[in-house]
Amino acid sequence: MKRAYLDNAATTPILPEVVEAMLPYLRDAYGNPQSLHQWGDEARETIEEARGQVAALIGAQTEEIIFTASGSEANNFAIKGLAQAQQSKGKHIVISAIEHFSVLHSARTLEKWGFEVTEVPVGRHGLVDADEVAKRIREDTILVSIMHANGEVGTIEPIAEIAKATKKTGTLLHTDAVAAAGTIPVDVKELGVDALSLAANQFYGPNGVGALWLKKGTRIIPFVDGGVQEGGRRAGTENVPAIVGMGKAAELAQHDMSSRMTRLSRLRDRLIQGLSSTIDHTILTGHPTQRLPGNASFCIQFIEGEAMLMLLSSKGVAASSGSACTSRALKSSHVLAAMGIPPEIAQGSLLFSFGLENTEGEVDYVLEVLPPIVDRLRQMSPLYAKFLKQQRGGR
Amino acid sequence: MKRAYLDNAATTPILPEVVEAMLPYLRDAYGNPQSLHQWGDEARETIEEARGQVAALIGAQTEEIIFTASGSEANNFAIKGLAQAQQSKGKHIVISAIEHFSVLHSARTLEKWGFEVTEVPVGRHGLVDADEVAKRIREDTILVSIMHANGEVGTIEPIAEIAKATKKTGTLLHTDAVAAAGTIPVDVKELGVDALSLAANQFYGPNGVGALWLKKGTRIIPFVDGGVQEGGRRAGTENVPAIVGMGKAAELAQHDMSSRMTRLSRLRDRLIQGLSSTIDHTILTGHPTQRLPGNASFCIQFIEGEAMLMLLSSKGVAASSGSACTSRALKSSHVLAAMGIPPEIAQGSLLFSFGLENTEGEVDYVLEVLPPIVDRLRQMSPLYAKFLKQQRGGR
Amino acid sequence: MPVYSEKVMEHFMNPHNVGEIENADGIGEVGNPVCGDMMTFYIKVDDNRLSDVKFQTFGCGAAIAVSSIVSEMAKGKTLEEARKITPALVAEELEGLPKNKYHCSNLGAQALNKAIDDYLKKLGKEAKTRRRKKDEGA
Amino acid sequence: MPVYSEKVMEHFMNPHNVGEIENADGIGEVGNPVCGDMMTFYIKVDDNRLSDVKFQTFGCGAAIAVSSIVSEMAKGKTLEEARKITPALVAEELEGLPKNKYHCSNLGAQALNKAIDDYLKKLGKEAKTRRRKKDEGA
Ligand SMILES: Cc1ncc(COP(=O)(O)O)c(C=O)c1O
Ligand SMILES: Cc1ncc(COP(=O)(O)O)c(C=O)c1O
Repeated sequence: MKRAYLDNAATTPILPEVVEAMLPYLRDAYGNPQSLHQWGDEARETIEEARGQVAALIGAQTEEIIFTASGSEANNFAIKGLAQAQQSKGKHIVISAIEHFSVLHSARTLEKWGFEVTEVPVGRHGLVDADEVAKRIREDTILVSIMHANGEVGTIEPIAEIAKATKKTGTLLHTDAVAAAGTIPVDVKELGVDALSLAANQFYGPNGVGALWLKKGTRIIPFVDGGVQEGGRRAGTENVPAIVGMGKAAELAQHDMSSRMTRLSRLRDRLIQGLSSTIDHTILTGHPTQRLPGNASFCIQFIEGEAMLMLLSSKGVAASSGSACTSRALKSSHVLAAMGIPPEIAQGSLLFSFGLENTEGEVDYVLEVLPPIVDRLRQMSPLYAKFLKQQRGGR
Repeated sequence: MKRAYLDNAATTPILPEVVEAMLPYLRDAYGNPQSLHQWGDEARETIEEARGQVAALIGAQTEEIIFTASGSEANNFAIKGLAQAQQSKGKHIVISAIEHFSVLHSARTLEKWGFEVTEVPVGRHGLVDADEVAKRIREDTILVSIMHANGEVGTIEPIAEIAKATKKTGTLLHTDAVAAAGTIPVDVKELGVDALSLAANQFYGPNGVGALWLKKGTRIIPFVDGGVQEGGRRAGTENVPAIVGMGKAAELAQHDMSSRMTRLSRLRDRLIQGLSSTIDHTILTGHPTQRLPGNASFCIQFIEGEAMLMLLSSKGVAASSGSACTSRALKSSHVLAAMGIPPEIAQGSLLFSFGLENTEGEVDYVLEVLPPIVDRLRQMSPLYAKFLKQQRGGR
Repeated sequence: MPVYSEKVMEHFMNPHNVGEIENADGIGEVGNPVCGDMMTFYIKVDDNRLSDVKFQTFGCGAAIAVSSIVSEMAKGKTLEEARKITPALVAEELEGLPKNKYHCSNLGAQALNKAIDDYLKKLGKEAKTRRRKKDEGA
Repeated sequence: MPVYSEKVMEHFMNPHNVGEIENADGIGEVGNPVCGDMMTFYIKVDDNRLSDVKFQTFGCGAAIAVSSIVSEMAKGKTLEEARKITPALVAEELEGLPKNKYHCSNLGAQALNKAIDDYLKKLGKEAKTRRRKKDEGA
């Protein structure tokens, strides 16, 4: 059977070069970077090299990178750590309505700790308006966190504009760039932010490693307490192979950025055009142009996402959905809701996310197998039946 | 040059079988366990299998295991999460004076959050007395956390006895078993604890993965907020290869436990005896018998640890030390201090920790190279000169 | 995918009795698309027996499989027997359902019951109408 | 290991001027073992010049290397020149030191200075004694 992995937003495969770079550290070079001997020395030098590679990817200085175990941890660290470090100045933070749960739920935790959180709404394409952010900054606002790109709908946010607003008031700005860094050009200086989260598994590096970039001089309270690793800001034995993998993946991403973007956007556009022209009652979600190169996200009306995923999977195609039934908590995507998409339409959410391994052949394969799947589910759907009746009645 | 890695307490090498088990998940099986397709299914089944292997190692039920990114994270999660979940009942917690920094500093953070922390002192062998713990449990004590074994001095604590004390008052008991689990038999039921931390890099598994075992029904507040991974208790894309590695390492540890213990304690005892008989003014730190099989820790009087490590390293030998000069913060080991070892003696701390790759030949090599190193440093030492003069004067 | 049993997968991949019955004797609609699942059951009753059962479902794999199995279980049963198809029986027949999909088995049984209610209501009305007619004729 | 320069490693592995000078003209002891490092410098002075410098050190690699380089730097210098050996110069001569080891370079310069102080104090005492003797003799 044909197989097409079109779920790179969930996790990207690791590039063979990256695995190769990691292997020695899984095998013979097992030292702990904190140790005072040759094994330790080698491990330490290695992670410092990787730190430089990650810094280079985002135009940062090497010593500003703090490795974490995931994008989620980087976001928890940023939100909780920056808020706690600033709380003598105020207890109000601003986030957008479409943040990843690791930001959103960290903000909820802050609320339990006595902070106040304001959510900025987004437009129907998922865009955060810098003016809307500015309006919500108060005297006691100590932190603004707006994601760089949304992995579910692909929209890229105007971070540099938002930074202008936060600079005026001297408010710290964090951006969750997990879906952006390594995928589109991200430069901390051009963005003008104070803190930025990224994760290797979004750009063909391993799972289990992310980073928080923190502008030099920015105070933060540690999230993982313990030893003195990462300059005393993040405790726990360094995950050397994963860090090496992240470094290598960052280097490759930086080098190949523009060719990758060209490739992925070609695949994305081919799918968007093909799908829109073969399947009726389909909505492209997210911004039509200001979107991640590999993101093709839709709502297919009258049917539900999980059922589509199962039938796609039976054809070897991997995708994802923001429908309620596909989530553990049985809640449909807060991102789609924030964009004003009605819940019954959000149920038909379907996301294809492209990666370096994908081909035009795979796009065409989706365009071949998806329409019959949609037809089949619509044939079963009472909503579709009603719609047809209304239409007939209406004429 | 000969090389001998005798710093397994810092991190153990990964067993080749473990690396082999991980490789497929670094290469082709890159799915995200949360995804609804074949890649995701495979990843999910795999981590559930690993969860079972880790549970089996400590006599737990599969669904009681929550994977984390490190032992430190597991400890942060336990201390902060259990305390927060219980805070309506009281705000007092009890720990020992020799806990790992990830427990100690988590407790410090709790203090900032308005909790009160009491430290139980230890005896000169590093033993925590269950009665001393019992004495410190108050009406408002909601959590006791005493480590299972201390990685620096090797002492194994009487957790089962301590559990009897906490059971009487119905206080939650957490144990940091990072240095114990996978090394000596650890059974959560026999211990009678409510929560237990462990980490793969202490038993020949990879870095970047640990676990918190939480007795069924025990309430905890998540530490890493975000998605619904790990039953909603620990957010972040699962690190599948690392989890697989931890599972495999747990399986091997369980299977080979007693033969490993026999081997390591033989090496340990050979070094302890050899060193004590060839180097004067040497103190064995930790408990003489109730100690980890691979731990041989000493204080060598009149000289300093870092200098010893550097000269050992020049002979290819990797060890560690709790001296002030070897720590980033320039503070000597709080563990040695808590055991009543005077600071100038703690400066001579030297720890050899054995692993499966070590041999008797390596022990003998240490016994060959260490005495001249000690001699040489003592020849330079004003303390030793004074001691000799006093001795001569005294006679 | 959620850990679905083979039976669920079978019924999802090849659901039985999909569709609408024209001039059904009873129709039961439950759920609503806002919550994620919606099922419509159509029944034909002959001699107090479900001679035909069909459904339309908007929802996840479990919802579709549940609809299919409920329609199968119901077909040929008397109304009283059909009333005894409980969510637990549905889940059992499907060889289990993931916890967060239990509500789907509820929906299936509910939709069938609603269709029977609908049939009985109509029957009642008809009976009333007939009685009224009789009364009027009298 | 801490990231030590080659020069530090060289002096640590082969420290110069280790030992005690019997009947030293000046002795300077700084630090204490509780803090982790302790250095004792011994000097021999001829004609206002350090004709010999030796040390004993309890401490880390940096402390030993610092002691060695300070003794080298000092040897042959006049007392005034030797006074100008600052911690910064010591660190420079060692091609840098890790941040958390700067205090070791302080200790080295301090110990040397203390030895010079000690020498001058003794000298002063001797001078006084001599003066006193002269006075007494007068
Ligand atoms: C925008 C964004 N932030 C954070 C995360 C969290 O990453 P992880 O689950 O790997 O911790 C993701 C994951 O896809 C993401 O898309
Ligand atoms: C007893 C104990 N607890 C916790 C830890 C923390 O482990 P990690 O640094 O891998 O997070 C260690 C590490 O050696 C340990 O010995």
